[in-house]
Amino acid sequence: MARFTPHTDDDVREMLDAIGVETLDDLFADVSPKFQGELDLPPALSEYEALRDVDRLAKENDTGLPIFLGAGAYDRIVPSTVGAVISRGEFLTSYTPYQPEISQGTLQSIFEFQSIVSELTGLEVSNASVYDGANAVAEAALMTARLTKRDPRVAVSAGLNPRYREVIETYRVEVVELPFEDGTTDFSEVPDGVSGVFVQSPNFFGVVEDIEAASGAAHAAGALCVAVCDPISLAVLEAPGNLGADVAVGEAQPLGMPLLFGGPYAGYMATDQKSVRQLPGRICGETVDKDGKLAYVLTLRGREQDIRRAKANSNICTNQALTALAATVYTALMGPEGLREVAESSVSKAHYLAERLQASGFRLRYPEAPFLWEFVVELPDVKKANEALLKAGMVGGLDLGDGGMLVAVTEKRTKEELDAFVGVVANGG
Amino acid sequence: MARFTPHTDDDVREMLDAIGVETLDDLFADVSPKFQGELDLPPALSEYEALRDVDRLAKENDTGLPIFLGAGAYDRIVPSTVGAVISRGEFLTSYTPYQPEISQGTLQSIFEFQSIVSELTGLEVSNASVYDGANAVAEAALMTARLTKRDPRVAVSAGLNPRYREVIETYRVEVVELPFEDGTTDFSEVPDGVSGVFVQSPNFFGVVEDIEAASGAAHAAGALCVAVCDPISLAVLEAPGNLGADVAVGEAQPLGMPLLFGGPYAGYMATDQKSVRQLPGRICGETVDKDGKLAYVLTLRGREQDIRRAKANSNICTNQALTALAATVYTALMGPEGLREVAESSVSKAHYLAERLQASGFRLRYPEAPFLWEFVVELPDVKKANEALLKAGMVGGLDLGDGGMLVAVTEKRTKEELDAFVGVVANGG
Amino acid sequence: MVDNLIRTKGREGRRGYTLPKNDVDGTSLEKILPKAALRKEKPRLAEVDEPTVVRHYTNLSRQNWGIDTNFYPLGSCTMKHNPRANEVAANNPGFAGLHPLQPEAQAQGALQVMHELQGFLAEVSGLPAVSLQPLAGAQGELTSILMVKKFFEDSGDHGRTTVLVPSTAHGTNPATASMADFKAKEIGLDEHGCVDVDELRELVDETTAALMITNPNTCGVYERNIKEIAQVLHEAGAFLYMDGANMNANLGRMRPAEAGVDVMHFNLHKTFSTPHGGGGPGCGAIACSETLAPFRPDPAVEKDGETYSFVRPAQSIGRVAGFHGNFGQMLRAWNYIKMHGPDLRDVTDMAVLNANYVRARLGGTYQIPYDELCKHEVVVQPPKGKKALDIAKGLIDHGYHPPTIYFPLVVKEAMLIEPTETESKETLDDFIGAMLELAETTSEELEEAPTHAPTRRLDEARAARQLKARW
Amino acid sequence: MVDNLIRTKGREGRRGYTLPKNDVDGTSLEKILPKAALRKEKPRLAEVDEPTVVRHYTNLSRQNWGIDTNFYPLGSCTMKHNPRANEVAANNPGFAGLHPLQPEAQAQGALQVMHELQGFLAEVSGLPAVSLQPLAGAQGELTSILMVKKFFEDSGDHGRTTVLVPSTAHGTNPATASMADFKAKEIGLDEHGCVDVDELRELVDETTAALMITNPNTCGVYERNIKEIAQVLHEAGAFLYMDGANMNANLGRMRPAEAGVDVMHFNLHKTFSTPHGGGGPGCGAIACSETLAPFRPDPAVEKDGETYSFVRPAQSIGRVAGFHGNFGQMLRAWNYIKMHGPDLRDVTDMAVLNANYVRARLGGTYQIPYDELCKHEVVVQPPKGKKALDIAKGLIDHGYHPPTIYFPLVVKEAMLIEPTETESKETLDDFIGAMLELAETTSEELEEAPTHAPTRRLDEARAARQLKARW
Repeated sequence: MARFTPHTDDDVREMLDAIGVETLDDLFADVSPKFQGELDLPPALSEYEALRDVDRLAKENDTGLPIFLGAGAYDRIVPSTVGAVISRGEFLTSYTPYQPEISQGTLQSIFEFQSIVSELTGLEVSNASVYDGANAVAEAALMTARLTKRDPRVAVSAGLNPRYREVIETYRVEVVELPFEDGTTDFSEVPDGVSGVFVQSPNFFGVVEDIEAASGAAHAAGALCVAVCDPISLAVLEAPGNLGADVAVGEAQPLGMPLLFGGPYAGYMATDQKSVRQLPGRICGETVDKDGKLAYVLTLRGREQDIRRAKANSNICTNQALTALAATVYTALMGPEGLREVAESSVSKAHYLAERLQASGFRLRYPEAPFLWEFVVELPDVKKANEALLKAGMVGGLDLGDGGMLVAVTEKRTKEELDAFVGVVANGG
Repeated sequence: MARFTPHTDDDVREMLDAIGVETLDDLFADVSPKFQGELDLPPALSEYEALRDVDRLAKENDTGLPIFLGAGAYDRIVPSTVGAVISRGEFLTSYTPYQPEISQGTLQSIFEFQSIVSELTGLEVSNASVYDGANAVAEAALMTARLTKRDPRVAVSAGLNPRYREVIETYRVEVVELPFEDGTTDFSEVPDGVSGVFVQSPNFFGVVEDIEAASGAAHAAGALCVAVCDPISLAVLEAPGNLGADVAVGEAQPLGMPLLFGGPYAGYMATDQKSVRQLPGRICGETVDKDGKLAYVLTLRGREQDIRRAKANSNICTNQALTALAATVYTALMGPEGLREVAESSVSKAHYLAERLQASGFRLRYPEAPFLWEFVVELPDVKKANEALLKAGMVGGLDLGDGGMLVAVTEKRTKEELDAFVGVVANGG
Repeated sequence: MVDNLIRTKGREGRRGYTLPKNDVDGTSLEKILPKAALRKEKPRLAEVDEPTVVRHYTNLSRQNWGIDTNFYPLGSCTMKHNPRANEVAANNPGFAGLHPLQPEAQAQGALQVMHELQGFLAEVSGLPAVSLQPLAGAQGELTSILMVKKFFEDSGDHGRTTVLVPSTAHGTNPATASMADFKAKEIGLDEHGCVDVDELRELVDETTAALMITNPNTCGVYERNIKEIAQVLHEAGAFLYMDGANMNANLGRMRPAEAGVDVMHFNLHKTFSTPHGGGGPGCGAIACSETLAPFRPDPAVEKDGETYSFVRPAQSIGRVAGFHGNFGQMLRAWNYIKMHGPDLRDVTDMAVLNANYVRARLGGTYQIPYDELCKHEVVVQPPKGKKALDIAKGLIDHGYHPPTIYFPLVVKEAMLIEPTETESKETLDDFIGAMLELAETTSEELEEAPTHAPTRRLDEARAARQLKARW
Repeated sequence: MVDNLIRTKGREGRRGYTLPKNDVDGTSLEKILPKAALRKEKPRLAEVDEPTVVRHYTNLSRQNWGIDTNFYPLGSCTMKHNPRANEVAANNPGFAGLHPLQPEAQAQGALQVMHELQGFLAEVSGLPAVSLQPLAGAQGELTSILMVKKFFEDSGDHGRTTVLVPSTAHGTNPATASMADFKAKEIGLDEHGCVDVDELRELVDETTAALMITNPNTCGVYERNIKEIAQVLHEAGAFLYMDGANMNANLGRMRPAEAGVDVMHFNLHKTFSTPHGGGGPGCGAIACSETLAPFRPDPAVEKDGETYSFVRPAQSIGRVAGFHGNFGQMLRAWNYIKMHGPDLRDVTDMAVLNANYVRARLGGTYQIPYDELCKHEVVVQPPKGKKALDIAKGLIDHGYHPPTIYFPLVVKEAMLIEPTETESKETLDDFIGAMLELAETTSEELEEAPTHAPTRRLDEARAARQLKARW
């Protein structure tokens, strides 16, 4: 018998009797074609044995080392409190808050998440999270088409994370490419008829882009400007909403989510009030109950697939409530000053590393471009360098395949680790 | 400023004003002698740095290996659910349930723990846990003196865990020694005037003792019989209460507590109804509230130090509520059949190992004595064997210092591990 | 009216977390960037201490019900027990600390988990190829339909413009079809609540790309003609997609491939016990035939000798996620399946037993629109004159999370009850008792419910009318 | 009247956990033991499934308040925030999986933690020697007094029969003295609520072994004559023991050694934030002078070069625990102290600030028997005609855990309020508001309280009269 079913033989007997059938097989009389065999799966393990396997396979991964990989997922500090809160059974084992009377915990936390996103982006409304950063970007592309009533066709540069671009394309949105030179995008010539212009800042190569230029160009072309921002950067950089962006999206992973080989993370999306009806996904709003008590509820449901079906903005229904909660708790712990400190410490350390590398004779690919905590360094053999780094107990940067290594430095890295990195690379690693 | 204090400078100022003093120093005007310096402690670390140190030191311990050590603490399976339940903030961060209206969670769990102990021991009442097995033994020794109105003087044999005996002696109880031969205690001659006779079963060397003989002898001498039992063994062995024991005590660690280098664990104590007023520590009882609703409360408080002060049964106040809860959850998950299976699997594996060792030419110290999951094997060089075992990735048994190794085998050990143990030892390890 | 938001609990200058001191003398932002690029006003975020954070969110959680606290028979959501062993697995630092872009050689343990899980899902579905990448059930649907789309595009068959969707379908199905640039066309039901095969034969033609079927359907009824349906589609060159939301009714009893299904999605957070987390994250892995396998998202995991690697399927639709998918949920589902092995069939058996027991006991008092064998869930209607909404809110006062209501749309005042296999007969008996009692409760009384919940009924219209979605 | 015990939720044959299959063919119990030794009736334990266990204990927890849910100003208990970082530390498998009898060479990490913690406690107390072994505060007291006892016994000074205990002392103090075979003799207070030095001079003689002092005392008042007290005792050849329950008022502001204390205990679960867990486990580490160091329990940890080892102090009183003490609590306290370093003084400063703020704001409405500077806690008395018990229960309805009541015994209707340093001014203001409101509430109304808690007031007499302490 399976592990988590309470049924004793007597239970089964009594229930079959109440139903009026003889055997469990009878409950499947209407099933055709029936599967008659036994599933060819490994024999059932006890919890203890299964978790021993988890331990064994975990050791097959290289973890616990200083990580210099970024490119969309960052090795940042996750406070212990985050895990403690999100593992509370009431958060962990509840469903989408369709019954608000017994779901105020989830609902208020979503409301707080939306508020944080609005504050960071400088835009008026936010939804209750989308799957991840890449999907937030793709949903934003579709949203620009709905809002401009144009075909989904967006202008992006090489500065947009290529994985985000791939998801845009999967979502059947046409992509036209903007020129990208010396680490930044040239927005001077936005092609006609595009529904949206994307600007990622800091961009894939870590460089801060000119959102104001992007939004100016987009608006001149009758298109919308979508800014793609690392939420940590918004603690120190001007909010995209204040720079003319119509939509801001991004990946919330840096806000308290472990790397976990790529997920679950959470996307975020924000826009201005007048565009709210074109936002996909859930929105949580404030209201009152019968006694006048303040409470929260999912609202503007008319946009959603369960009401509008084929005419919905998106098929998104399940959201990332638990990871959004992680971001909410993380942000509460950090506060505006903590977020700023995370950003500043990362900037300081990344620039220290870049300087040390330059002092050791390596060239930055974009030496003039202003970067935050990620940069491209040119190395004679990136693959070899990464192998040497691993041997020295470090996970190197992303091999761009063209002689460049995209290096990310977070607040977690110590001077000792940065110096060791330089040492390995300088010794021909 | 310390890590967990919310006070801003403004808060401090406003509060000092309300108090009517100028500075924080003024709050300590009455303190003499004042400590004027700075505490010579290492500089404050952030949470992240402190936990990195924890990781670093954890690696200095040899863990994650098959363990053949027992001698009072056992490497048993702890279901994941146990940790999840006891880490709930409401259990973790509450105090002794002095305010029953808002402490029914802790109170009912204590009531359930008492019930489990009563069921396993076959005795009528149990307290809400004492510090650990050793202290339960020592408290029982004192209890026999109060109940018999004799001086605290108890008869024990070498079969009693020597650490338990040491704690008895620390508690200023006189110990007289019973003969111990071929692995069991000879109860035929209990010295006059002792207040208690102790029988540990299975005893320190793993052998099942004759509790009935012990209680018969104790009662004949006007003393009380205290049985010391591993709670897992009580799933398969006759309850001490049914064999004449007046008090049963022991270590609850095998019921779902991690080894954690020796603690926190939890002791248990049970006795018959007529002796309840001589039990030390907390007792939780059933009652009703003002509306007639069933509820639980700490009761018979008149025995305790906060009421009786110098005349209390013991100075015990803080109990082991959280570890008792672990035992309660563990026992609920296992049920009587699960406990039996733990016991039977351990017995089966221990005997397999003992047979393989004998087949390899090693002698058991007590070849005729019936043991459960722990036994003494004679080896040419125990120290060398343990070193070889560690080298082979195993933690060997307890070196008794006289050519004997006390080997414990739990349900966690696999055939592969047992065979590997024999292999190392047989190869002159 | 005061709110209780975290922001109200702070004061300027409070900090909830201490970071390590920056131990290098790198540069500052002012030196890197022009002033215009820098933030001028600090975001109005909470400034609170750690104790306040813990207390705030602990108390928020206590406003919630979950499977851990209450019976939660929410139809079509499979609110089964979430084993804590899965959480232990997902928190293992050897996985939690793994960066998604670490070279494959550094992540062999993670790749093995994914490869094994692919195999498990292939075995359960009977379909040979799997992608774990979709991040939720709805995205699994979309991935499946995009694969169908690309199949026809790559075949040069540009006339396949329609996807058929039964009237019982989840709202995501038609929305998915639209997102993939198909026209969704609704198809009706026969007297059993199943897809009407005769209507199907009429509707299917050379413009049909696929039918999206849910089996058992959202009335909890097994689509008994599924094999015939598949034949009709296949003869017309179209595909049968199966919405696997209800796979908890099929494990070891029915394999979609054998019924003719070409592509399907799983909800790991339903069938395989990964926690719902208040609405996510999930994982919407898909399985498909050899024909559709080349169209799977990038990447899939392959094994060569003892080495695991990522590969891009030849005609891949591309990526649907930034990285490899919700790996944490894969790890949980993998662990769950390993704890069951072939006993997965018992999961389905007990889920179906529980649902039929509820059906048998509620029948007579509640109306059962399709009163024959149901599978893992059952749709019922309140006694005449009673509203599903009122019964639902009444259940809250009895300590039960309400079933799904007003869905499926084809049943008036529908209440879709899915007990799942992890609930005991006693729990069902108590729930049934409450349902029967509510059937006798006056509508006036019911309209007041809930009275014992953290809030009473909400003014939902106000939330939309006076939208306030941030502090 | 039905109970809700776990046993009522089971049915014979249910199982909540699956064990690995036994993979050896060892023997069976029947072959080893005579039938009489084997259990005849299976214990009447719950037979339940895992989902039921999770739901049962989750819901039980929700009947509890903790620091995580409510302000908990329980005097003399130091209910400060329990950082989750400590829990992460204690759950590290590199410690959790360590057997206490593994040879020292296999446990160097654990021994280093213990050695460093010994050093930290020595620094905080100013006393050179530490034992971490006592398992709770009460056992720390007993250990200290047993050390005093053995000192005199080993010195051949058998006339030391008395231990002096102030009337304000915790009940554990006189109980401890008795357990160590001393006669406890009470000593009175001066007008500040402090030990009466004149009376002390009269009482102390060659039969005096020690005075047990709590500083600040249980009225929250600093024992301003402590140095003189120590001198009086030392001149008579007796020791000064300090109950360290209130060390949260002293960190970095006062070191017991400098006041003449010879031996003291700490409550790691009070001062150093290890969780109280509903009443334990704790850790009652002790610190002492060089004179008493040889009497410490076995073992202490020493460092020789880079190697840590256990040693038995030369004249040790023996063991007070089965193994080395509650190592998990040591790990937490060590982690906590490392996160503070010399900033520990801020902990004390804010704790004392909070308590004095409450004192200042409640004064006037509540009576403050010793209305001068208090330390980390303050004792107040309700307005005339009101009972401490009623105010306490009224606080529950306001969402506050009551303070300690009817203790210290020397103050009638005492309410001992200890806010701790981890509470914000806003929380204190709200609590003070509730206290002031309750002062105005009629006694009739108060007697009904609590009405918003999981239960109303209990019939405590019935529990004792009709003792039922098991299912």
